[in-house]
Amino acid sequence: MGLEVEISGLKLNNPTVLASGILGVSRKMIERVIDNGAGAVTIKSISYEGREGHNNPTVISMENGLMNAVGYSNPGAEESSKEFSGLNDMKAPVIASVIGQETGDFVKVVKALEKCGFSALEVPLSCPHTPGFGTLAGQDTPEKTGEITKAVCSATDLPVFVKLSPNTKNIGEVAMAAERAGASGITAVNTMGPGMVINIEARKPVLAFGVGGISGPALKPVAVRCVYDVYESVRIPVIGTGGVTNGRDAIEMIMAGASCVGIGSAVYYRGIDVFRKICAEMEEWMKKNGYKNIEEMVGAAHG
Amino acid sequence: MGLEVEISGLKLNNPTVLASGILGVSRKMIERVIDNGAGAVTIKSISYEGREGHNNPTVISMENGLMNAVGYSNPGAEESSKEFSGLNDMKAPVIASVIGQETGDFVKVVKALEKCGFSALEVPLSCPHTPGFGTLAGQDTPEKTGEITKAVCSATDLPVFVKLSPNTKNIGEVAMAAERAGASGITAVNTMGPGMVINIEARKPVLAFGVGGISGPALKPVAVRCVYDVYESVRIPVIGTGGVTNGRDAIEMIMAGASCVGIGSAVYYRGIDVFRKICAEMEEWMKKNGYKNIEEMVGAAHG
Amino acid sequence: MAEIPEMVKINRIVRENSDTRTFFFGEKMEITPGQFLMVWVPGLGEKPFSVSYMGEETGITVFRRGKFTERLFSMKKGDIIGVRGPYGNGFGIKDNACVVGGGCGIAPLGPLIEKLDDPLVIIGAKSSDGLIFSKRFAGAKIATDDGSSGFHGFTTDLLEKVIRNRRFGMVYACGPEIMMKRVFDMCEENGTECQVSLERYVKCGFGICGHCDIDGFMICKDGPVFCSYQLRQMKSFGSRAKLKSGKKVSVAEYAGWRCR
Amino acid sequence: MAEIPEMVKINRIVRENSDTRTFFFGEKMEITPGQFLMVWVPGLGEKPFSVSYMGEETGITVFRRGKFTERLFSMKKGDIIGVRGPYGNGFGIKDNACVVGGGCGIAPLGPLIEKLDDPLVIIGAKSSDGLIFSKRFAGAKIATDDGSSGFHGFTTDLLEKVIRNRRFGMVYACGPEIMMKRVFDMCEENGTECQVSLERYVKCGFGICGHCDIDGFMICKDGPVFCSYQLRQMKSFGSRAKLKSGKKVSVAEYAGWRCR
Ligand SMILES: Cc1cc2nc3c(=O)[nH]c(=O)nc-3n(C[C@H](O)[C@H](O)[C@H](O)COP(=O)(O)OP(=O)(O)OC[C@H]3O[C@@H](n4cnc5c(N)ncnc54)[C@H](O)[C@@H]3O)c2cc1C
Ligand SMILES: Cc1cc2nc3c(=O)[nH]c(=O)nc-3n(C[C@H](O)[C@H](O)[C@H](O)COP(=O)(O)OP(=O)(O)OC[C@H]3O[C@@H](n4cnc5c(N)ncnc54)[C@H](O)[C@@H]3O)c2cc1C
Ligand SMILES: Cc1cc2nc3c(=O)[nH]c(=O)nc-3n(C[C@H](O)[C@H](O)[C@H](O)COP(=O)(O)O)c2cc1C
Ligand SMILES: Cc1cc2nc3c(=O)[nH]c(=O)nc-3n(C[C@H](O)[C@H](O)[C@H](O)COP(=O)(O)O)c2cc1C
Ligand code: FES
Ligand code: FES
Repeated sequence: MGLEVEISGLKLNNPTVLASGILGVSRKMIERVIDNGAGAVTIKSISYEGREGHNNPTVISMENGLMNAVGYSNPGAEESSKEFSGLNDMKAPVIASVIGQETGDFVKVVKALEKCGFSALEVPLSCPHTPGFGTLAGQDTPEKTGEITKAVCSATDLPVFVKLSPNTKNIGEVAMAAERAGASGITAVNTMGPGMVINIEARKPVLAFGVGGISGPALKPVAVRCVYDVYESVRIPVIGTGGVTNGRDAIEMIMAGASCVGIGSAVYYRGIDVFRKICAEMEEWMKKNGYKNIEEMVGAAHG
Repeated sequence: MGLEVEISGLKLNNPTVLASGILGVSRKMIERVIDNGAGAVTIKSISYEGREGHNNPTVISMENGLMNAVGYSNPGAEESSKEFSGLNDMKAPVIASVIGQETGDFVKVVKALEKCGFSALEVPLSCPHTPGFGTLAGQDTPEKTGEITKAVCSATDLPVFVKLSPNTKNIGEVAMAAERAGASGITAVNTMGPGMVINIEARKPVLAFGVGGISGPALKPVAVRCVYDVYESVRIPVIGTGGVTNGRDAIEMIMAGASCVGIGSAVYYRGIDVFRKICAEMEEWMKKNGYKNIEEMVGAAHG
Repeated sequence: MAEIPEMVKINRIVRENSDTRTFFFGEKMEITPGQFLMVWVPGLGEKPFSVSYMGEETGITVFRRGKFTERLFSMKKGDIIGVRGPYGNGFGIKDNACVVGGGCGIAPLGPLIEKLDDPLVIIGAKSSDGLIFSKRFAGAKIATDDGSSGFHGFTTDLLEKVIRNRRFGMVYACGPEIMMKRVFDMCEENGTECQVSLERYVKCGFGICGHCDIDGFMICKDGPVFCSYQLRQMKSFGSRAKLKSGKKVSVAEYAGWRCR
Repeated sequence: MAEIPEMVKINRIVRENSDTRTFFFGEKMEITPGQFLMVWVPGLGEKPFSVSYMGEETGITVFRRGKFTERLFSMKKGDIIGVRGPYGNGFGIKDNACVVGGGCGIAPLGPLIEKLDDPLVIIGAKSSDGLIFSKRFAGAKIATDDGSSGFHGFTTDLLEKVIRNRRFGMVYACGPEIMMKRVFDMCEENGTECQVSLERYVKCGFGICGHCDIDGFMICKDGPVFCSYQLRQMKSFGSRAKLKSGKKVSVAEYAGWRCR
């Protein structure tokens, strides 16, 4: 029995992938995540110019999920290309996350990160809380998604994963637009909402930006449905992301149609070694239920 | 200090309103809900022809919310007008929930229920899991919402509340369309998603319909944001619905902009006397924090 | 407190009669006699069944009458089915009891009888080969419509004779609704308290959708077991029930639809 | 395990010196010395502050240096502010300890000193009127840059003299990073273990965003207190820190930005 997966040419020891925006801010940190069992890691999203992001509070933990409005803080493409260099040495594939406001911005970042040794690119068109980006900029329509995906795919030889929003009405259509434009895979999904938490004693929303994207357990059922829909719509593989916290969640996501699973908020719930823990739980369940590999479970809930 | 509220001409002893689809299937049952402290009640949605709805399982409870795909089962407008007659005797306002596929269907139901003594009508254009209705029929666009609202408002003298979906991209615009078309108020929101839960041993989605709408705690932050957005967009009052489970939740919803709060899933979490419980908790908090009435809290988190 | 069907293995299947079988699951569950489980067959549906055996194994006793139960009958030891629950309000235990089960209605009464202190048990069926649990409760009085075993007549006829001579602390009954109504009426005349287990179409099972409503009471949450005090407030008891759409029909029509 | 700021009342405010005040909240919290709270001023922002007093009241000691702390200084007894936490990994308790606090860096060391068994305490400041907690820890050795009180020189100069004559089980330090680096280097030469409390820009506070990263360690989760073993792996310790965007600059530039 094995947990290995291959997705768009990337070979992973196991199907757990660190989601973008969680921990992935430095080479040392992603090394540490890999040491803790991640099958692949995604770095925090990089824009061409550096960004300070929104003011604190930027991340809070609710009873059933996290809510964040970090606002894409990042040191910009130049700085990042220095931080993440020589990634070929890493013990697992490293995926760059590339953001921009205009289509050309994405291409500029791709070029700036060209020599780092990333194994793939992820293009989130789905952030719900950063003006100028993602859903707030309409990047989640099939048209815009097609346009940006095409531009990124022309600028690189690496596999390109397009990251979709659970808030988009017809996620299947957006996935199809990405596939047509050359995407190698889909990451589904980014955070949900946005939502808002008000502190009633303070009479104010808690996040400085007012609203934020929801991740963690509260997102899981919506993410599973999105992955299910995407799987029905396209033939390229899916990184199923959203609320995966334990081995059962991972298998649920895989049966919905994911080839591997993104893991973000679970780092908060179960610590940085959550990757190792989830793999152990998956193995145990697979043994008990007679599964030999990941592949035979992918999409098993369909039909 | 008092909990009384007036909303679109309806006088409520307190701001808790039974949400549609929960318990409101018979006259006896809504009497019981009123006896348990509800300030107003909404009956289960009625279509012109009777409907069996989806097969079981239709409702499940997840760790952080409920998921349902009941599919609008109801005995139809004729039967319902018999079940709910002489409502003027009731000790609290009773709101009819009216659904249809075509615009004309709504009007037919309104006419059939005319003599029952309802205090207001609610028009949900927002169900995420019933083909032919709500978001699956595109009733949540500003255009369709305007059209249906206008038709219903022309067919009745009662106040009309239009019930919106948290899944609609620009909920503020839809609310504005409803207001322009003559709505007296907005109910925000219906269930979220849809979502899906897969039983991995069975390799199948649990709900017979596959997907279902999410309610309860998982919905709350999204519902609060929706109410906040609607409050910024229109001047008509809002029934804030989604995940309200205790007094603090109710006040959070009110500070986001709601004039009263819908209560559905909390019946599951805290029993049928949840209305009384929430009112007691609100009173206690208001006393401690120096508030004299509901009105001074409405929209307090804005600006 | 997630309430999602969990898959359990069928440990063994016991034939009670030609159309009735008991299915045992390995799981031990915390159950009060009278409570029910929601049983899920993926891809087909989910329906309520009373717990008929409790202890190390949990059992449900199923009467074959439609496509769902037909599918259950096609299952074998080792197959898995989904279960959530237990749900509802079970029987309250009282001394000096009489227990009346008609047909498959004996199912929820099984674990009750085992908890009661020397109750008088009446088991009835159309004919002797339809009797259920007559071996499990060897001391029970038997009634058959055709007289092929025990008393010749309905369980209610037998009960009528019995309560004429003895004052019970409680009469428990489950069976066709017309039978339960008769038991209730008899008890009311006689001044005896009773508890009966009703059936209505169940959707959520946990008191939220309201579909199982019977005059403001929820079968799934307030019931399925109701006492005399509650039954007195139920105009629909013995007369009307709701179809899947919520349409109210006569109990006879409901029963027919239910067994179509 | 929701982690959302809760509003707490300021119970009292104590002036430590012209630019430093201690704010006490009524709440008693479960805290390990060295842990910090995220303090929220609605509409303005949220920043980390070490717990400087624990027990029936919880206190933070704040040095006025920018608009956030300025706003805190404008607050009065009875005002409410948001607090979440405590966060981070505090000090590990060791016998035979030396504690070195520079300026406001004495804040997290306060509750530590009260837990330690007779430690040698060194408190430093630019000049005598800048000293914090010198009355609270009357037995402490004092160092001032200008010699206006106690030893004339930096805390590190005083420490150097002290460790020449005495072998400590642990040296604890908090203050400007350049001071902590000097302490660490001295301890390394001397073969003494140390623990220091570092500062970096904190966002989430609970180990998810990664922003407080220092060479793969998270200030908010692995720290803010780090031991020699960890410090040895940190190339950036004493040299580089990240701005709000994540841009890495020299610690001096960070400190300047931080106090602008
Ligand atoms: C609380 C309760 C306990 C029950 N306990 C038992 C028991 O121990 N043994 C037993 O054999 N039967 C029991 N039943 C009845 C059982 O749930 C099924 O209704 C019955 O087995 C019909 O199955 P079927 O194969 O005929 O299904 P189908 O042919 O699919 O349906 C036939 C009819 O069954 C009824 N039915 C279907 N679904 C439901 C539902 N979700 N809720 C209620 N009725 C439904 C309807 O009237 C339907 O027309 C119980 C019902 C209730 C409400
Ligand atoms: C673990 C930890 C414990 C701390 N304990 C104390 C303490 O006990 N007493 C004390 O006076 N100060 C403490 N600080 C520093 C404190 O958090 C603030 O950085 C400082 O008070 C600056 O406030 P300001 O009024 O200058 O804010 P501003 O003028 O708004 O900001 C000035 C500078 O403060 C720094 N800063 C702002 N926000 C943060 C943040 N979220 N995380 C880290 N640095 C930030 C930045 O460098 C910024 O440029 C601690 C910091 C950390 C990381
Ligand atoms: C604090 C935080 C920051 C995030 N930042 C990014 C980001 O920069 N880019 C991105 O594509 N997604 C970002 N996300 C979304 C995650 O990558 C992921 O899609 C989402 O959190 C759902 O997965 P989870 O439930 O496992 O957390 C962020 C999420 C969190 C919680
Ligand atoms: C079982 C169930 C059935 C529902 N049926 C309806 C319905 O018929 N019509 C409707 O407008 N909303 C329906 N809803 C949505 C609720 O009215 C409400 O908008 C939603 O559940 C969010 O509120 P809550 O979190 O308090 O449950 C239903 C919700 C549930 C859980
Ligand atoms: S079946 Fe839903 S309330 Fe009983
Ligand atoms: S501040 Fe987010 S990980 Fe430390």
